[in-house]
Amino acid sequence: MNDITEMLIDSTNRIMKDICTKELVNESEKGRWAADLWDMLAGSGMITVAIPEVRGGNGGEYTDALSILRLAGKYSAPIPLAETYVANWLLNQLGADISEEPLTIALPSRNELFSFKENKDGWIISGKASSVPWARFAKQVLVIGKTESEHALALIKPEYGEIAFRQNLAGEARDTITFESVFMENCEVIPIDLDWVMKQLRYSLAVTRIVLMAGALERVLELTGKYSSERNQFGRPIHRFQAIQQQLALLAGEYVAAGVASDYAVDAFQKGQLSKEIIMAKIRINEAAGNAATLSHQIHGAIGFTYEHILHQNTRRLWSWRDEFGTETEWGMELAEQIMEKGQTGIWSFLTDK
Amino acid sequence: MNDITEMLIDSTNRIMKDICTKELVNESEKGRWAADLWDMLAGSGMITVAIPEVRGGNGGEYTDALSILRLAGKYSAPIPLAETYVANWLLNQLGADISEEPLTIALPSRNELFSFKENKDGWIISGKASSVPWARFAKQVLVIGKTESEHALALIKPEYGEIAFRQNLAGEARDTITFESVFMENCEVIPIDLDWVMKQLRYSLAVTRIVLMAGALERVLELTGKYSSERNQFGRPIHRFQAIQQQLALLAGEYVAAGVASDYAVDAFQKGQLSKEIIMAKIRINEAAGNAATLSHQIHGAIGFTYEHILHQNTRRLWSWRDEFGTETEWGMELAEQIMEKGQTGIWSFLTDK
Amino acid sequence: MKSLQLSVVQQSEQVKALRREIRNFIQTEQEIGAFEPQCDSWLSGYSPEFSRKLGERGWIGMTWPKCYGGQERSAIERYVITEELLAAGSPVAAHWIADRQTGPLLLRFGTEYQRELFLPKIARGECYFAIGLSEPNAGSDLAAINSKATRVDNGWILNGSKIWTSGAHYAHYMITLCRTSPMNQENRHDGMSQLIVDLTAPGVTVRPIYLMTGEHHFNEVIFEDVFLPDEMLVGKMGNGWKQGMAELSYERSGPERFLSTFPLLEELVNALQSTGDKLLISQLSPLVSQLWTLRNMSMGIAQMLEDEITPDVAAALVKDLGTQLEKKVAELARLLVSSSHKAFSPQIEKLMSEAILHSPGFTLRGGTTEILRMIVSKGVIAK
Amino acid sequence: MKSLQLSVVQQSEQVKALRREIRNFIQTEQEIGAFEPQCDSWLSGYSPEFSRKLGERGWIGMTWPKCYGGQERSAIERYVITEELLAAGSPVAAHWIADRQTGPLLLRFGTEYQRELFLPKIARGECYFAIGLSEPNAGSDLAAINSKATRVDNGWILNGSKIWTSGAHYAHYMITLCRTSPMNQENRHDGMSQLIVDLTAPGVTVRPIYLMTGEHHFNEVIFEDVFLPDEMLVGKMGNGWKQGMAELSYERSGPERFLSTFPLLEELVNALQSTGDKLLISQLSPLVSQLWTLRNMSMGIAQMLEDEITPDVAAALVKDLGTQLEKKVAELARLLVSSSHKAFSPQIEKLMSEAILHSPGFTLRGGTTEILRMIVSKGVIAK
Repeated sequence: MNDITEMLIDSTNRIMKDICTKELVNESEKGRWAADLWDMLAGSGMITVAIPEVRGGNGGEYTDALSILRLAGKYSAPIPLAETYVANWLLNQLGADISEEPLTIALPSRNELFSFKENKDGWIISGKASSVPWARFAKQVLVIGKTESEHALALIKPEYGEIAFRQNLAGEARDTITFESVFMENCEVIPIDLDWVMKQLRYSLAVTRIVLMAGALERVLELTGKYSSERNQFGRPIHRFQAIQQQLALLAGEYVAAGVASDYAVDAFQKGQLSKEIIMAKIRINEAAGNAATLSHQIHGAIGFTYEHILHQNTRRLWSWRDEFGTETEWGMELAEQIMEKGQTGIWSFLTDK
Repeated sequence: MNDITEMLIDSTNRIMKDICTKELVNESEKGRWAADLWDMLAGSGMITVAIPEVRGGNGGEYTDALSILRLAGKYSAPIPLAETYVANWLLNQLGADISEEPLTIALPSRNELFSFKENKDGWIISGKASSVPWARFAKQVLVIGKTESEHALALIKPEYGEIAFRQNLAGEARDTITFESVFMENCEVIPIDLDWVMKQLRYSLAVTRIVLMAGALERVLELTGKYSSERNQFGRPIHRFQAIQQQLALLAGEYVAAGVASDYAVDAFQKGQLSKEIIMAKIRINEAAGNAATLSHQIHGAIGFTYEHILHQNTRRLWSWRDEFGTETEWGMELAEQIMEKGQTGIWSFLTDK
Repeated sequence: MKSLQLSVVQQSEQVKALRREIRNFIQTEQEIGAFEPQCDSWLSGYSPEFSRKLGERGWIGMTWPKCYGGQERSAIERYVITEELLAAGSPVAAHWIADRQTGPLLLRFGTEYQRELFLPKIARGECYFAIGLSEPNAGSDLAAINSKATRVDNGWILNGSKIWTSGAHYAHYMITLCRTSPMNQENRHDGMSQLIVDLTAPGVTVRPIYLMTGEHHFNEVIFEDVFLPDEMLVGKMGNGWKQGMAELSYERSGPERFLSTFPLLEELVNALQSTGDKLLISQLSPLVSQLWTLRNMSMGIAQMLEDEITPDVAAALVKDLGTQLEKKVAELARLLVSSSHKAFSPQIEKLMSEAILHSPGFTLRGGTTEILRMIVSKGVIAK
Repeated sequence: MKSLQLSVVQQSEQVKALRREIRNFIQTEQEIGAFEPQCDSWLSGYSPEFSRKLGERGWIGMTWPKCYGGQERSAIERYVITEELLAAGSPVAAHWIADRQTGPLLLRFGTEYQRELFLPKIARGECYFAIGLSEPNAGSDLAAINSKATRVDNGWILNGSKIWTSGAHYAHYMITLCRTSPMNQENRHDGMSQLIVDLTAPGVTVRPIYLMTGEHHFNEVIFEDVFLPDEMLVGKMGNGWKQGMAELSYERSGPERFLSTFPLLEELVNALQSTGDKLLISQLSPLVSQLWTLRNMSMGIAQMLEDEITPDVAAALVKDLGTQLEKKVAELARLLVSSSHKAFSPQIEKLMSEAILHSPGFTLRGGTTEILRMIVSKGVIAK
């Protein structure tokens, strides 16, 4: 880790601790936009990391951005940081302008593409997307679709369409947006290679959930370790009981495994490999998410189950994020495909060869 | 449980304790036939239970026979008691003669039927069957096949064919027998409804493995409970450690669940129902077998892993029997089929309606 | 290991008829929109109307003597009613504790006055009770409670507090375990008694404890100089610990220990069935087989309780295995839903959220997993 | 939680070349029939010829100083050789302990004489060691050992016995933990020393302990008035406990903790691949992902050991998670084999039996699951 990265992490940590409190997260789940948090991060140059300065960004590596995002996961930051990163990175790769404002992405399935029709003054846009993260707070939504002649992506302003408010298990905004032949004068429509863009988005968004979960797992372990040394039962701290020790060890195992899986996924992503490392990391960390939620609640007992306690802010996010951008079964099928395609020399080579 | 049943169980228990010792089982794994054990059981009328006296049997119910068999499982009895029961029950249902001698059954897959060709003096028999329990010690093997005009079963003497000695993980004889156009003068060939017989055999043999495993699980729990109260570490019996207690409780859970599942399967079998109860019991008890083997070895530590200790006689049988006559996956597919066929009113009705 | 033996329960024609009856009732209630199936309905499904309807039909306090409003039905008949209501995810929370625990407790330890006063109202589905055991500093270690009832003329004055009291915000009464003598550190179980507290009495404050889902089922209940008349002492003074433990053991092995997420399973199987994908359904088979086994265990225990045998170890096992199963339903549902390419109903999504968000509670209530396993292992070693 | 942080290991070109080299070697050996892949080959695969061939190529004692016959290679290079050999199920048992534990122990605590005497022979694959820790009444509770070495002129006289000693029937020496002062009940770890015993010396009896599979890997070793010359004391007198613990910690996090059943997985995937059933292969994906993760953890730890950091907690986790994985391979294999309708090779059957029958051993060796978890939880709380 170099000095700049360390500095970034330190200041993000400070911002998160100061602003991204339990109360802010609770408020956000009731529908309030965490404007202060976004503005503070934007003001500190945290939004356009891993975009070169010449392109209007703040420089740095993907690893830097993903370290910041991991902290966002740890503190349950209620902002579309992941989506804004990914959208900007894609826009930058396509040579388009990036943004410091909150962006989000509507990742479509193959048969849910938007339609873009050009007329002389602008574009007529139709389409519907569900589970769009933070759509209600985003300034622009990146959608994928077709013009009359080619595949394209467009940045559209959600307020032009209809937004139905939805939430994931963690109370994070996951809205449905509908555009029914909406005319937009100023709207960027950029031709794309659909397969390439879809792959970029699927893997990049999976990486964001991987690091968000790694962050949340860190908090869960911290909270649980702390609780088990502070809470007394039968006259001694509960971590002195062998049954609690066994559970703590299992929890630590999930944390370390998830952390390592995440680090290797980030390493691959940094090297531009949208590959098996990301798949395996998402599968492993999804599993860690479920196990860690169970274990930490079990150790916390009833208190961790209450609204008052902070634990559930992380556990509910773990339950949500593991389902976002690929469950174990979905990525498992993709891994199986790769094993069948590339694994002719055996699973050992598949695992160890780069 | 009525008095006669209780008496049967008591005397079986006594015979097993006396004769079916650790040494006998070890010897048998090296290839010795447990003649004394068989003769003693035969002498006490234990072989033809659940066959009416008028048909040459010893009377009693299926439940009686299966209680005896459960004890055979507990003591790892190295004899084809299960196969002899099932063969005799089937022969009796078909109106054929039963036997007090060791029998076994070659359960074929659909495309492995034997061929029976009649000529004026007898039958010419061809076919190959693998994993035939105790074939080398059986007086007759029940095989399923085709004559020129119909499906049939036949009782053939294994010594007429070739026997290749094979063993399961528990060292129990599971031989391959091959008949290549072998002429047999005296050979009973009985026409059958193939589907009906196959169903009878598949379910009956599954029930035998269910009760064998229930018996083995009882012994595993007894041994483990005993060990954990006798073995001292850090100055006290190991069952006083919370981690051991947790494992003992899990083991007890597997034992009780397996016992209940087995009892309900036997109850259904007694009522003539070859149905979902048997499927679900085999699935559940297969799972119990694996879990209990792991837990009991974990609690026993290194000693349970040695040839000297008796534990492995049961755990290796549990590992073997769970794979015999249907794994979880195989019966799971059959259960799924039944759910799809009969479960139109929902899974709750499927589970609770008889 | 004979003590771990459970019997095979045979379902009589009478029981089958009763099952048809309750199924018809449930179906009608659903058709008229009286309730929507939900997970964990014995905690979350509060509906006094529904409770009253069950009371009218004689389905609360079913096994109690007729003189107290009961029906003198068998334990298995009560079992059938209970499991059908839970499997359908129907709203039974209001009367749940009064039916399951308070009734049996009062029948065993209560005075004639208390039985006559409370049981008929409970059986009509009109009177609800809460359980007052846990306190802020006495969770798994119940012997550490220190709510205190001081003797006064004609009664007691109660001070202290109870926590995690489900339903205290709608229940009429609470059976409260408290100290009627000062704590003796040598034997902390001594000197406790059970007293019935009218939750509307002066000095009682019920404060909500919101769950992480935002739901309100649990409460903290605070007593400040609450006067309890003599007649409200349950059983013998000083015998409270033993009575409280008996009260707890009534709650261990019922079908609510493995059916909390059943409504999700039902909906999931229906959905998978409509996809025609046998392989997906087959992945449920270990779980279905475990559910079938647990139900058989639980019925066997109900049968034995009727014969006045208390199979403590087996009961603890049902809860331990059952709560694991409840969690697995939710886990497996999400994987199967995501591996099927069909879009699933919003109903499944709803039930899945309920199942996941409630899952931490399954293993906590009625004794944690660790404590249950200690009970079991001691039972096994003692044999 | 910084102490639980492991680094991402990058594979240099040099490492990649080494990997190609060992793979070629293994392939050739298999082709000439020098070995058949087997599960758990680091316990069961005894082949002095194979060990000597590895020694000739510089693949034993790889990280040791050249003056003692080593190659001064990096920990990651050693890691690559080790994991390739294990993944292929090759017979590495003969030299395994000498390479993994004895060498590092002697380098750290041994005398110059001992290093010169033993290390070059070990590195040539010609000298094998056994570990003498456990005793009949000291399993998990190692501090209870009571083998005793009594001081005499120019040496010691050793009496006592060791148990579960793997390879003592073919090893040349054993490093034996014993008491050189009487046991002090106040501090049972005091007064222990490590002495090298020549297993061919008079008074040493090696008795086989057969495994439940009938295999012979473990032994009981009995010492009756065995004379040990002065030069055979390892490290400081009285420092034996600390040294023995260090010796144990070398064995916790290596690839042998999750690759024991890998040959089965390799064969299984090949077989499934030939069926073309993507769905079946996809059921392996959680396991494959876990394996990939564990390997990354284990390599990260190897890297840190090189930098002289001892990540005890992470190492214990690798073993705990790794041995669970080894068992899962066997369990999943049987289910997948039975759900595919293809007949599988006898090779799979053989590997599956090995995996299942050896599985109880996975979690026992090198500290039981409970003890590992205690180490981890203490580590977590201490942070």
